[in-house]
Amino acid sequence: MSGMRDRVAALLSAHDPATTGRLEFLRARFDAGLAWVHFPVGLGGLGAPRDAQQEVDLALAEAGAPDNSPRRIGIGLGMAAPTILAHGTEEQRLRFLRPLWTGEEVWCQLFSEPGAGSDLAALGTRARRDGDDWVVTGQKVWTSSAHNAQWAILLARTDPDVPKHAGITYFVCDMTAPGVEVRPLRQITGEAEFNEVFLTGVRVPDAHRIGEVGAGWRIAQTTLMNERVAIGGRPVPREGGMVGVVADTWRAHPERRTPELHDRLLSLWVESEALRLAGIRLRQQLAAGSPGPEGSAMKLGFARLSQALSALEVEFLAEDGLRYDDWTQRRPTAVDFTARDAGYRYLRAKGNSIEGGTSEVLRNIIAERVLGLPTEPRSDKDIPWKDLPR
Amino acid sequence: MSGMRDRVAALLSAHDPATTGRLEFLRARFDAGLAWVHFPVGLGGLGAPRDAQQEVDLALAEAGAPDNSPRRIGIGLGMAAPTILAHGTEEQRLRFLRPLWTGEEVWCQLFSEPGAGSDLAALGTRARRDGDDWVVTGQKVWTSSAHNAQWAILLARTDPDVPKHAGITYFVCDMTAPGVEVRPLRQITGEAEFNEVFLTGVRVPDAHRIGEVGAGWRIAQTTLMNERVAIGGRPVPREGGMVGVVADTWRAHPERRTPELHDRLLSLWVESEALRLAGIRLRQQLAAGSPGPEGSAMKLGFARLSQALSALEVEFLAEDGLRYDDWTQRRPTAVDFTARDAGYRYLRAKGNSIEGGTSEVLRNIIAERVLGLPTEPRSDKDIPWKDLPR
Amino acid sequence: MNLLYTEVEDELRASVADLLGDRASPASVLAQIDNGADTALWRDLARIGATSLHVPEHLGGQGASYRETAVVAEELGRSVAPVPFLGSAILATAILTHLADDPAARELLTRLAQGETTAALVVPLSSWGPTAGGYKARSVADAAAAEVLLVPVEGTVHLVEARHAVVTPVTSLDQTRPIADVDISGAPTTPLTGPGDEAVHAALVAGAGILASEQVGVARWCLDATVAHIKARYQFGRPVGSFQALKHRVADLWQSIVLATAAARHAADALATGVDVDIAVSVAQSLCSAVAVRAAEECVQLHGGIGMTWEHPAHLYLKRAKADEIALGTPGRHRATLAPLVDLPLQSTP
Amino acid sequence: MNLLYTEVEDELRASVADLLGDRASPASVLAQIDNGADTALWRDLARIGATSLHVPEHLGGQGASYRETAVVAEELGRSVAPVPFLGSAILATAILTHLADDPAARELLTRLAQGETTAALVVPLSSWGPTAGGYKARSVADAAAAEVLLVPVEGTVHLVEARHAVVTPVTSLDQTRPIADVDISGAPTTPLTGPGDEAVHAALVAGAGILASEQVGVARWCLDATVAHIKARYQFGRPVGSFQALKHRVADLWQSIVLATAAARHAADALATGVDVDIAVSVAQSLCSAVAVRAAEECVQLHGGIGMTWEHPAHLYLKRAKADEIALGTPGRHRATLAPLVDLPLQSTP
Repeated sequence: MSGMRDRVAALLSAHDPATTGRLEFLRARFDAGLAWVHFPVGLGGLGAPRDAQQEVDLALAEAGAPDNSPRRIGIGLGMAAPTILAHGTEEQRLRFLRPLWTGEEVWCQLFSEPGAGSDLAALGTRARRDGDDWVVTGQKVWTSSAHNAQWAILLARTDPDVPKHAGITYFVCDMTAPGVEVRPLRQITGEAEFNEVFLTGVRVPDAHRIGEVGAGWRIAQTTLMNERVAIGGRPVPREGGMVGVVADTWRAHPERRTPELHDRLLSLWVESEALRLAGIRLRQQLAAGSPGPEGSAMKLGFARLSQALSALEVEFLAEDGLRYDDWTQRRPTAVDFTARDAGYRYLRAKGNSIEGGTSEVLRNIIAERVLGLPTEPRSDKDIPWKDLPR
Repeated sequence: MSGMRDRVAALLSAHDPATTGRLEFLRARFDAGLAWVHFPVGLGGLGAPRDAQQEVDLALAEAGAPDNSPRRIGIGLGMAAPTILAHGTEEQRLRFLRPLWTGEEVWCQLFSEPGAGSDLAALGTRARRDGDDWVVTGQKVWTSSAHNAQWAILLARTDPDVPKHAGITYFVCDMTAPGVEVRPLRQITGEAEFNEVFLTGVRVPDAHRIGEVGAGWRIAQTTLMNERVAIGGRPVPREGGMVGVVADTWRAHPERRTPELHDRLLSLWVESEALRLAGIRLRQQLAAGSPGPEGSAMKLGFARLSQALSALEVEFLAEDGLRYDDWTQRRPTAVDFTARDAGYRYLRAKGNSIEGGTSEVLRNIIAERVLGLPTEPRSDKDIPWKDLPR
Repeated sequence: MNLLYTEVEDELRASVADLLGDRASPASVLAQIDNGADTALWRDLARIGATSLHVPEHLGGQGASYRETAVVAEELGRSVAPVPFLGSAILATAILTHLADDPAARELLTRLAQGETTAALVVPLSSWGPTAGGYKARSVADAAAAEVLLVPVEGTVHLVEARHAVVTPVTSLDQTRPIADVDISGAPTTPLTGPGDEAVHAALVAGAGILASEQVGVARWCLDATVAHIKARYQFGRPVGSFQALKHRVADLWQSIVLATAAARHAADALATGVDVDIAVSVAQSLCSAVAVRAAEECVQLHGGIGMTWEHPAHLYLKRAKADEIALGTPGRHRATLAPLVDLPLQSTP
Repeated sequence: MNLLYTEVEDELRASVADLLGDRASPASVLAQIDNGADTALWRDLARIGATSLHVPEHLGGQGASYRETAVVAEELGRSVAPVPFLGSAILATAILTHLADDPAARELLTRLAQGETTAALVVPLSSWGPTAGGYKARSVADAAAAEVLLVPVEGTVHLVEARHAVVTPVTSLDQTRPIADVDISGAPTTPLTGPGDEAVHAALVAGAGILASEQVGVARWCLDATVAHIKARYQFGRPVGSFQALKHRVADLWQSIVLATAAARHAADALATGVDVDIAVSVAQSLCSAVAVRAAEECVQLHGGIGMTWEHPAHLYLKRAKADEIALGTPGRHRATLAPLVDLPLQSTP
């Protein structure tokens, strides 16, 4: 580990953060292998263990070095990068990873469709081969950052005559290409975090295909697994997150307290604390090299608690709970439960049990993969996609 | 309706309850058509509307007439009788209905099996034709009154080579016949309300077959429908049933009250009152000739509330909740939630979501028959019973 | 006690549903969400008599009862139409009926009943139990559209022309029920003779009782929409409504709506007959509030992503259900009200 | 804070599980249910050191900590073995450890640690918070098998030979944890020097914290048994565990056990380190009590009829879970304890 400290010191002495431009520094950091140390040498990493990263981040933060605004480029970092690393060609890795990590190029994800949500493999966006290109037509939805993005990871159907999992191919799509239209998708909160993306005859060069034709579903599992890890991965202090917000509201309004709400709040406080402890336990397991399946428990619990807590807060606020701060169609780049009022939290939290895998799908996964329960009888696995009932 | 009054008066004047033996009176009442007035003439009824019965019962009760202890013979009255009436031969009706109604012959039900609970149609008790008899071998379970019963309604498989619903036949079985063995089935409360019944080469004359060979499943629907009606049919006063018991426990122990338990009790009180009102509404619908599907809602609600209320009572009683009144293997003839302590109520109530159709099966029925949701893909409907996976 | 819908009530429901189907479908309500109350629709509801059913005929109403009014409330819940039913036709009307010995009250009541104007009771919509009242109140329902304000101050209800008051519309969580902050300081007022506190109490009780029927309507729409959606939505080659976990959830929802319907009918019947009112209303509010919220939350969840979008009307019902939970007493407050009424106190009275 | 199981703890678990698997399988526990405590098993548990892990070596114990003791509690919960672990090895032992300056306490502690005898703390098993104590107590855990009784009276803990007291076994809801009513009026007692109230408080806190691990063990057995059953049980031509509604219910149960495990581990760790003890214990008790009860209730329900029979061991876990919910403070009482600790009071302190 002391090697890391030396490398950080070397980077900092060659590129004093106080005098180096932000982008220049980030590029230098990437080139020094200190971007994501577990990546290979030459691709921003050193082939080091994943947990060496924390020390690097900390040392650079202490030295006042700029970071790459990870929340702004979360999809690139969390989903595109691991997939390109695992399944891309060397050329693709070299082309995409550096500007992805530095934030020069923002990424988004074109997976979900109006007709393919939980059943993502049913997606119908078509990609037809035309010379060295693919011509893509279809509609994608729930795309965050689409309006800021340079690139997208894209799943499209290249063969409708085989069963649904077999006919999907994984592409990188230029979001500035002709035929890509991005429309804001307004949510029940009033704001539009997400977009619909309409693809009409968009030309994607075959060089931007990731993996084999028809291998898209398998490759997408890399992407989605990393999404789930990312969601469960943040450490929180006691009363961090929604429970802290609601606890503070409770403290601020002695005149509104009732015994009934008191016990409900304490129940949720207890559950939030247990969820936090379970998160700590999960990270301790990861650090000990024996990751468990508890990440899905974290996501289920997070959704339940954010919903129950915000619901209680609105009820507690009574005449103030009847009000809303603003229905304007804003375009936030990240969700911040603390920046808005209780009504917003209540409405936005409803999405927590849908986005990134619904709670229903998570329960299926737990039942089958963790508990080993048998799958339901399925008829959709073996028939050609084009013949599926829909 | 005044005709009813006259008939009651005539019965009473011919058979003064004060001087007539109980059984003699009940037989006379049956023969007068006042047993179940909606049954046909000659079978204890008058072909009158069902709701005329209440007036008859009331008038006879006022005159001090004995009743037929309906709780003791509930299975005969509620399940066997309507089935025999609907599907039996005239000979069977004449043979069985009178002693059934008077209580001279107690009935029980041989339907469920260890391997066929929710999926009753999968039952495996075999009946093989042998001359004028059927020879029955198998095991039945959850049989109440089996140790007191003269007769049983019995479902047995007469053809294993056809799909499961098609190979079942409905019989009347003599519980005193050789090869019938009744063993008490002890429950988690310690008592044995129910029995296991082992049938080993039991001979059932073909004359005791109800309906056609292979028609047993359809006929059993009559039996089961009447079971469900019976369960939802009792009117209750406010705070009747479990909620009243628990409310009284609350009133008796001011020193144990906490705000948390207070709100939980009130929630359950509210729900119990709403369930009671829904029951009244259901009976008003029946009386108005437009029965709704709310009976299944009643049974779901009853199970939930009896469990939640008794659970709260045990918790409320704290050091007394840690105790149990008696683990002796009693043999009660009917469930009485008020005659035992809180721990008994808690344990016995667990059966309310299983007996007479599990809450899970009820939810399926509501979803499919009330809400019209599609059935699940099924593979067991069309293959021969003997080839079913089990 | 009659917990059924009478034939007359069924016919009334049909005519209200017809009107709302034409004029206030969820899609059209959504499209006009920023326009506040739909006064044209309100006039048409008044024209068919749906806004004054429980007002005596000699005061310009239909001379029916709260039973029929509750049927209208159900349908309005089912459509989330933005009309001042709760604020004007229930709360203000109940106050005035209670104070109808006063000529000014009677005169206003008649105008309300005939749909000529609307009024609002100036207390926070969340009020339940003894209400202080006063010159200022926040989150007042249907105040922005009202021409007349009824303001309880120290035991007397005052009648105030809205144009003399400061009525500040505020952004409402429930976009189909506008709320406003009201300040009548310095405005000329007409005090109404009669027991003001009693009148306010009666109005809150009637409002809470009728609100239960609105909540049943909200819940039923949510159940119906959810069932329709999961029948039509295919995933994994099957309608998602064929998956057992979803079936069980909507079955449970249906079960809770059966209970809520009985409780709401009982509350309406009790308001009509005057028997068992306080218990019936608080039972109904405690239960129906929770059922409506759960129905709306399940509706959003079981619609999947589409339920989170502005373009689908599910959110209108979620917002209405959540605001209704707070309106005229939260479920917990109604249970606290019930405790002494049903002899289940927390502390023993010595 | 270490919330994992160490290698040593895993080995300990394996040896305890081996012993219990041989000697206290659910079927054999059920068969001997009327015999009270299994003293032979208790001696064997003592022999492998499992009953005195948290007792210092110089007092005859293993010199480990409550972390290891909690692992034993988990396994005992999983087997519902009828041994006086909670009453003697936790409650009585904690009292004596706290009063170990007293030679009589020390002497008894050593005997307890070596499995030579068992003792019981004479308070109702339901106790939580300041306990009056006294000469009589009802529903005392593990008192019938105890040779020595520890009786808190007015701030002092007294040591009483059980043969001098009236110990009346009563029928216990939890058939695997015998309880008794105790009356020491008139018995000769040995008062122990040292802070009695503090010692009782420490014992209740330790008991509640370790009980959480027992509850996790109960819940895990219930989940495992349920999953195994619904995999093997066929209805409608399929394993019932392939029906989605059941899958979702066991998935939710698993999720709650993940949380309960973390909370129970934290409580054990806090007891071992002395950091954050009060919050950790009450969080764990509030959560684990509810999770164990739910797991046992789901276990009975999802076993269908067989789960309602005496011959299936599920009821032993239901009864243990329900009694554990009451033991050492109900979940509601632990939340009330938490309120001031986490600055969430009902009333503001002036």
